[in-house]
Amino acid sequence: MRRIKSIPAKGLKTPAGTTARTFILTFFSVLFSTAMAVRRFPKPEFETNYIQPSTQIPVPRAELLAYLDVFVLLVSLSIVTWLILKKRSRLWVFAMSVFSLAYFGFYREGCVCSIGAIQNVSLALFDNTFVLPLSVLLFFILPLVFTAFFGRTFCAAVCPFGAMQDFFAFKPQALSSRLNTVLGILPYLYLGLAVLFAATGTDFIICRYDPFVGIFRFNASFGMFLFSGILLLSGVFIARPYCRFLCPYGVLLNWTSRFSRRHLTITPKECIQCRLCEHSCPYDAIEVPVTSKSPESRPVRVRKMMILTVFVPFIVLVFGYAGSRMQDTLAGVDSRVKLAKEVMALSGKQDAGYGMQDAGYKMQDDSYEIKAYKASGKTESQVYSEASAVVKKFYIGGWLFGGFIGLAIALMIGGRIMPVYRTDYVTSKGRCFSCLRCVDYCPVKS
Amino acid sequence: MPNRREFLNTLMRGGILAALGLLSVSLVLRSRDKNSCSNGFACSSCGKSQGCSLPAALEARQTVWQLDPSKCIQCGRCATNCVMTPSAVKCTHAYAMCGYCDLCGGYLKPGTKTLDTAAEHQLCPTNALKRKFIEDPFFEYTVDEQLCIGCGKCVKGCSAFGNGSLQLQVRHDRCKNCNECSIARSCPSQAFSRVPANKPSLLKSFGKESLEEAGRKGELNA
Amino acid sequence: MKTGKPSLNTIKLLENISLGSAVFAVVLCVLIIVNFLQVRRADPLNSPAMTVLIEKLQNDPANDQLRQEIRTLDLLARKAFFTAQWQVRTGGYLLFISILVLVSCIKAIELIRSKLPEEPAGKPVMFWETRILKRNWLVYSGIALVVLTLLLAWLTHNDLGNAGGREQGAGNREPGTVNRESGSGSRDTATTSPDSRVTGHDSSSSILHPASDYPNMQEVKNNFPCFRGPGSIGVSERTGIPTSWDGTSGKNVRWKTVIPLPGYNSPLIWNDKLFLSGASESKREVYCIDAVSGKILWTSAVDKIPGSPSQVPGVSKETGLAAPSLATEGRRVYAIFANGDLIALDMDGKKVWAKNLGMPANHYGHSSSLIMYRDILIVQYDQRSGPAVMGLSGKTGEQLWKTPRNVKISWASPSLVTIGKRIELLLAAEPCVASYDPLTGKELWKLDCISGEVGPSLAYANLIVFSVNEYSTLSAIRTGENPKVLWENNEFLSDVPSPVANDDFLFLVTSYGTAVCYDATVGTKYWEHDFGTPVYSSPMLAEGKIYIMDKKGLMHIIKAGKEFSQISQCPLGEGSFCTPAFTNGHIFLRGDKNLYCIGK
Amino acid sequence: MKQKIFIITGLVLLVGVIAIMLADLFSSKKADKANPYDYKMGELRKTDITCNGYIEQLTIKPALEEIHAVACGSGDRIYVAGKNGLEIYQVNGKPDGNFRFEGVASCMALDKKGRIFIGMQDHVEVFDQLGKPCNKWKSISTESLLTCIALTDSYVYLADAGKKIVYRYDMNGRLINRIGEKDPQKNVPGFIIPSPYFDLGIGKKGELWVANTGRHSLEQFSSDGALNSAWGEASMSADGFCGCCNPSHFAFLSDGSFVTSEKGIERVKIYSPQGKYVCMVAPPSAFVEGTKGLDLAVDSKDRIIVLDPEKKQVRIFVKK
Repeated sequence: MRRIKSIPAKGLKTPAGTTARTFILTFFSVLFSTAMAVRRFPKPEFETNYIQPSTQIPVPRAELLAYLDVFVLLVSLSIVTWLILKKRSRLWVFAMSVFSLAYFGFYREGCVCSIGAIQNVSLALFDNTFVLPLSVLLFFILPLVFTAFFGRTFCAAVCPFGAMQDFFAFKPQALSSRLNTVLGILPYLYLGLAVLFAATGTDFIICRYDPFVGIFRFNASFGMFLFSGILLLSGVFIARPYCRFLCPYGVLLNWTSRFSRRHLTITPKECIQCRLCEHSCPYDAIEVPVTSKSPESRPVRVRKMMILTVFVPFIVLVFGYAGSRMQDTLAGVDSRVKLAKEVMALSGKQDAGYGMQDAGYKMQDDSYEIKAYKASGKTESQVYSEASAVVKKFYIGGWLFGGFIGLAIALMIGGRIMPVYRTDYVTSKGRCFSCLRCVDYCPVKS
Repeated sequence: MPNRREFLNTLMRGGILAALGLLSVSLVLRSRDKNSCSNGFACSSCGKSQGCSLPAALEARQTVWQLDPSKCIQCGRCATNCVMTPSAVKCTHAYAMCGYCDLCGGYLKPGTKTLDTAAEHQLCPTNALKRKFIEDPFFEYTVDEQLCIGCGKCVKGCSAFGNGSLQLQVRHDRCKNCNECSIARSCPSQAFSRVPANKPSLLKSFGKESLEEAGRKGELNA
Repeated sequence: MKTGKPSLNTIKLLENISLGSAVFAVVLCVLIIVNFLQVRRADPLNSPAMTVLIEKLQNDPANDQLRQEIRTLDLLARKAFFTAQWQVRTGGYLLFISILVLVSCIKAIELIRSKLPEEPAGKPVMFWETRILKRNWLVYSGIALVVLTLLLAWLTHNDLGNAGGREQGAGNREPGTVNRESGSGSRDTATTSPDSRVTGHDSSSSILHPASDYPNMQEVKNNFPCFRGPGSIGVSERTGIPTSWDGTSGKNVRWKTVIPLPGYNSPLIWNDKLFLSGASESKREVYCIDAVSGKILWTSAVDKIPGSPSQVPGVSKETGLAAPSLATEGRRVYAIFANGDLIALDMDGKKVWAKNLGMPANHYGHSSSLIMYRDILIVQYDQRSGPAVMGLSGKTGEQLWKTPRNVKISWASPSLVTIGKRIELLLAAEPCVASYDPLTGKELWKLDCISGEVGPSLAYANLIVFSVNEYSTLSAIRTGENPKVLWENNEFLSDVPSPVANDDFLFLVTSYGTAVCYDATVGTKYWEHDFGTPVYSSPMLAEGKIYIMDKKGLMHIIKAGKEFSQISQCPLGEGSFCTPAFTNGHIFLRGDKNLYCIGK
Repeated sequence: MKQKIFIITGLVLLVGVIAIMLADLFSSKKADKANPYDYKMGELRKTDITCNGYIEQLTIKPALEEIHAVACGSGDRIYVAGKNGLEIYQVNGKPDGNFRFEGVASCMALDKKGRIFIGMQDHVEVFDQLGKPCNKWKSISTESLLTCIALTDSYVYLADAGKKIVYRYDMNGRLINRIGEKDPQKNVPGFIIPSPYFDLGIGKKGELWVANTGRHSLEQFSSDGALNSAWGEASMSADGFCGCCNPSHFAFLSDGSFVTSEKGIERVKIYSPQGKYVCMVAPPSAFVEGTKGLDLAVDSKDRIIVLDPEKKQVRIFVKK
């Protein structure tokens, strides 16, 4: 329950200490720069004993509760990690995922979330007027820290998105390796775009296309529901489609998890090569034993590696260039650039502006953007220079974004040149969500 | 071989953790910096308030969305673009600014001759603005939040013809405080911003304080 | 495992439940979607029926039955609105519950079944083959990504890139940096601001390589595309215009170039190219001159035009054979001559199209200049037989529209002005000032207020059009839906030079050399001043100064203010009939023989 | 086979999701349709341009930071007062002097001797033509907000929007009486001033008129506070006063006709001495939307001087 606090209209103080934490909600002092224009004026003098009601201003969710969320995150991360690494019980992990879905999903309504926190962090890095609450920073950092030690236990049962999709993986199908590879590029693109748009202050696209937030809130636009519906439906056949092929946070977790200290193993002891687990993973994250030698001889591999290494800067540059060419398309998402285009279209309409601006007539059917622009008193060139600053940012951002994608692809290729040798069935440390399905299949118990 | 791999792994892990640590330390330090600059409403006491570009929000760690009525142009998108239905933005009445007029520009349709509560005279599409007789010639207007959809029609009427006491505000008991407000994204006048959670309102007002201030000045002059 | 049968039964039961809830969920989905579509199609709060009823009531306020009807409808509408919301909400909850049931049933089935071990898969995966395959696919998709990106960039480049470029350009451009700040005048920086070059934003060069069919407002304003500047109203927004020079001593003269053939047409400028024409009885030529160096870049002979009459038109000495000024929109340049030859040349002087409009029946010689609206070339052809105004496609010369005019011969030139929301084409000829839609040629309004052999073109500012002619009257016409004459005066009248106006004043120069200033709105005369020399060139208003060139080539520069205040007088050294053209920091003047560039 | 169908279905849906995202993100379509809840103010602001009997003859652009009050002095010189200063213009709009003072002038009047009475929030200051302070009255009350000042030969009338009352002072700042207090016995209904606009004026016969804006009427009082007559009607159409509280300002023509100005639907109009609508001086389209406080003055040639605080201009209208 949220409390509703009232503002004393005529300076009457509300009884102090009615609640443990009393906000002094004086709205009078807010933004008095605007009030300068409003001339002060007393209210009418009533003769009947009418008491002027006070303006009700509801109080937002208490700040302390944000730290409760962090606490719950920490505890559930610990429990889930323990369940995965020590208890090795799929059923308990499942139970925890129900809890996470209930708490982070339906109770906290999907907001604050680690995935979205990427954007807050990147915006805070580039815009020092942006406030990054500590709780949001912790939501970003904690899962990564856990992953660095124990693998992606966050994905297993703490992330409400993962939990939601896990429930709907009714008929998971194994995807071919090339599909997995090609679709695997998507999260890098999503991450790159999300950081680019966040850092330029354009938009938070992860939140804009948050697939489940509408379900968590039981309230969203029709389009958002449709979006969630389609994603969940595809998740019936392609398990956890968002986590595997979209989630930008997954990229970070993937790379962190590769170097994790104690990752989940399929078997607690020695693998008996029974191959029961081979198809148990709905996420195609089990690596088969490789005992045969690579068909490529060592010198060939070394040469390929060398070529790749030499070509990495080139690849990065090519992608960077391609990204920079996208500057207009990318910047077109930004509202400031959109406004500039509209303003330009408008001045184009008054057209090739032969003659002078007229004074007496008013344009009637302006869009609201144009109306607001006119009301703001900004000049045309101000709008343009603002937009061109944004476009410039996107030019640099386009290079970085493209370079990042190029680097990611080069690294992925490099990873597939490296020699491999393993005798056991293991989980792919990067892609494994630690859901423990394979463990259930393993006949070896501790 | 495994040892070397192990070592590399540890090295990389260390690198990642160090990077994360550095990131958080720099961000925390930076925001602590902001904290120590008693920002927000204490801005004037900070001494360098003139050159400061930090928003008032920085004093508080948590922020919420709010719209600045002085920028609002009543485009109606608060009603249509909120992720919530009905919108979390509602008309809020700053009674202290209200003139209690009989002929209320926010309540009555333009051109209405008889000033009464008849349905055909009401501007509000959902009948959410209520009118109550107080005493001749004053009428009190209240907003029924259950019915209000935040369309801003009355706000436009009130600010054009009256004192502007009806204003749109984000109601924080309804607002989900999305990471990026979807109304803010489509707001044509950039009226939405993140404000400190402990000062969640941007209502404008003639204000008692400004009255007091003026009074004090008057005394000084006299 | 322990008891096969009961678990099988349970599975069956669970399967049935899940099937039921799935069907229920689908039905609910359909219902919700239908509800959504319904509300979307007819918003109950905005029903047109209501609007109609209320309008009716306003006309008939005493109708109580109508009033009752409105109230009922209003109640119904609001009920419908909130009911629809309630329906969606309830439906949503039910849907959620049914899906919850579905998921839990399936999970339960999985739980019971999961104890059953699965058969080990057939043959082991071919690790190395898939690995190499993966690698290749990565390479392919990487290449595809780059190609796709470039393709997208290229596809969207034209408009968006243009926009971005213009934004950058416009954003950084101080009112027109048409490149002459630097003496060297490196040509490729013409409109590219230094800033946009730093970012390597090559799309900004799209201004140099025009992509769209016609220029935008800013481009037009930055240039001098026709007689008397943008819109042909005698106003230029260029700045830093010289106020002192001497053509005889060469003081402040940057260059001077002999123009081979004579002509009274005035120069026009696009980026750093200057265009003018000249004609003798046997030859007609268009010249393009480099504004930086003064070199003639190309000369294009206007000949071999089908239908061009062989006889020389009878013209007066004071009109000549090449009186009409040219026009350009930055893609092509257009010229018309006294014998009706009309030609379009590209920016390099190559003929794009040409035609003859028929020898004009005009006893002094045709002198109405051309003007461009977007990519439409507008020709005022007020001759004795069949006077008309026409719009031709700049690209092909094809006639887009032609509007016959019921007027006498006119020597005035058309103007294009923004009035309210529309652009109007204004023409003057006995007996009227008339306005046309430049896109379609439709007549918008006309007002009878002028007579005689109309020579001066119109002036326009602040919604007021000014027309003047010798032996007629000076009229200020308030434009709008119902144009009307605000004030009239016939103390000073002009025969050749056109008037010019700003928001506050109207300036008029008579052909015998008296300059007069009137209040633009009420017509009070503020001052008059006699130069003592006749004036044929039209005055230009720039930077708050009026530039008046008399017939002897002396430029009188006067403050555009309520009091007469002469800033300077600058001799050219030869006679001039032509109107000056402006760029930032420079004036271009055509004398009888030479073309001058004034400025550093 | 079945597996393939599943995979393809899944993939198609997934690709669909991504396509929706991309299309939504990069589409350049107009973000929003028209506002379904639009309050079409433009219609109200439209007036029949033909009933416009006046044209703008002259525009003065004062240099003051804010302008609030205009008055007309001897020789039809125009006085403009605002924040921290006052400027004087000749009849043709030429500057003719200025001086500075501390404070925001909200209203102004000139007496026969040419002294300038300036109302500033809660008190009156008197200056001579050169800006030398002659007198400074005491603050009336902290709640006061003086919005109008008018002079007869021997009295000063002040309109106080804060206290919602009119005061009669003598020339030296001594309060004589208060006018317009609610008094059912004297049939005085009292002033309803819902917004800080409250004007008064001295008619051609020296009678006091006060704008009771909350009632949309102009009321005529005798100097001792008796209500003699009133006229005015609330209406959005041209013949009445719009909004919640209008007319915000008024002045008199030489024949005793009223010139009134309104906010909400910004317009300046003329009413006959009997209160019948005559014609429009300046239609809403002549002003920036949201302009409030169009102070008025009339000179001896019946030119109407309108102070436009939004455009920061003094605009002079003359009969066509």
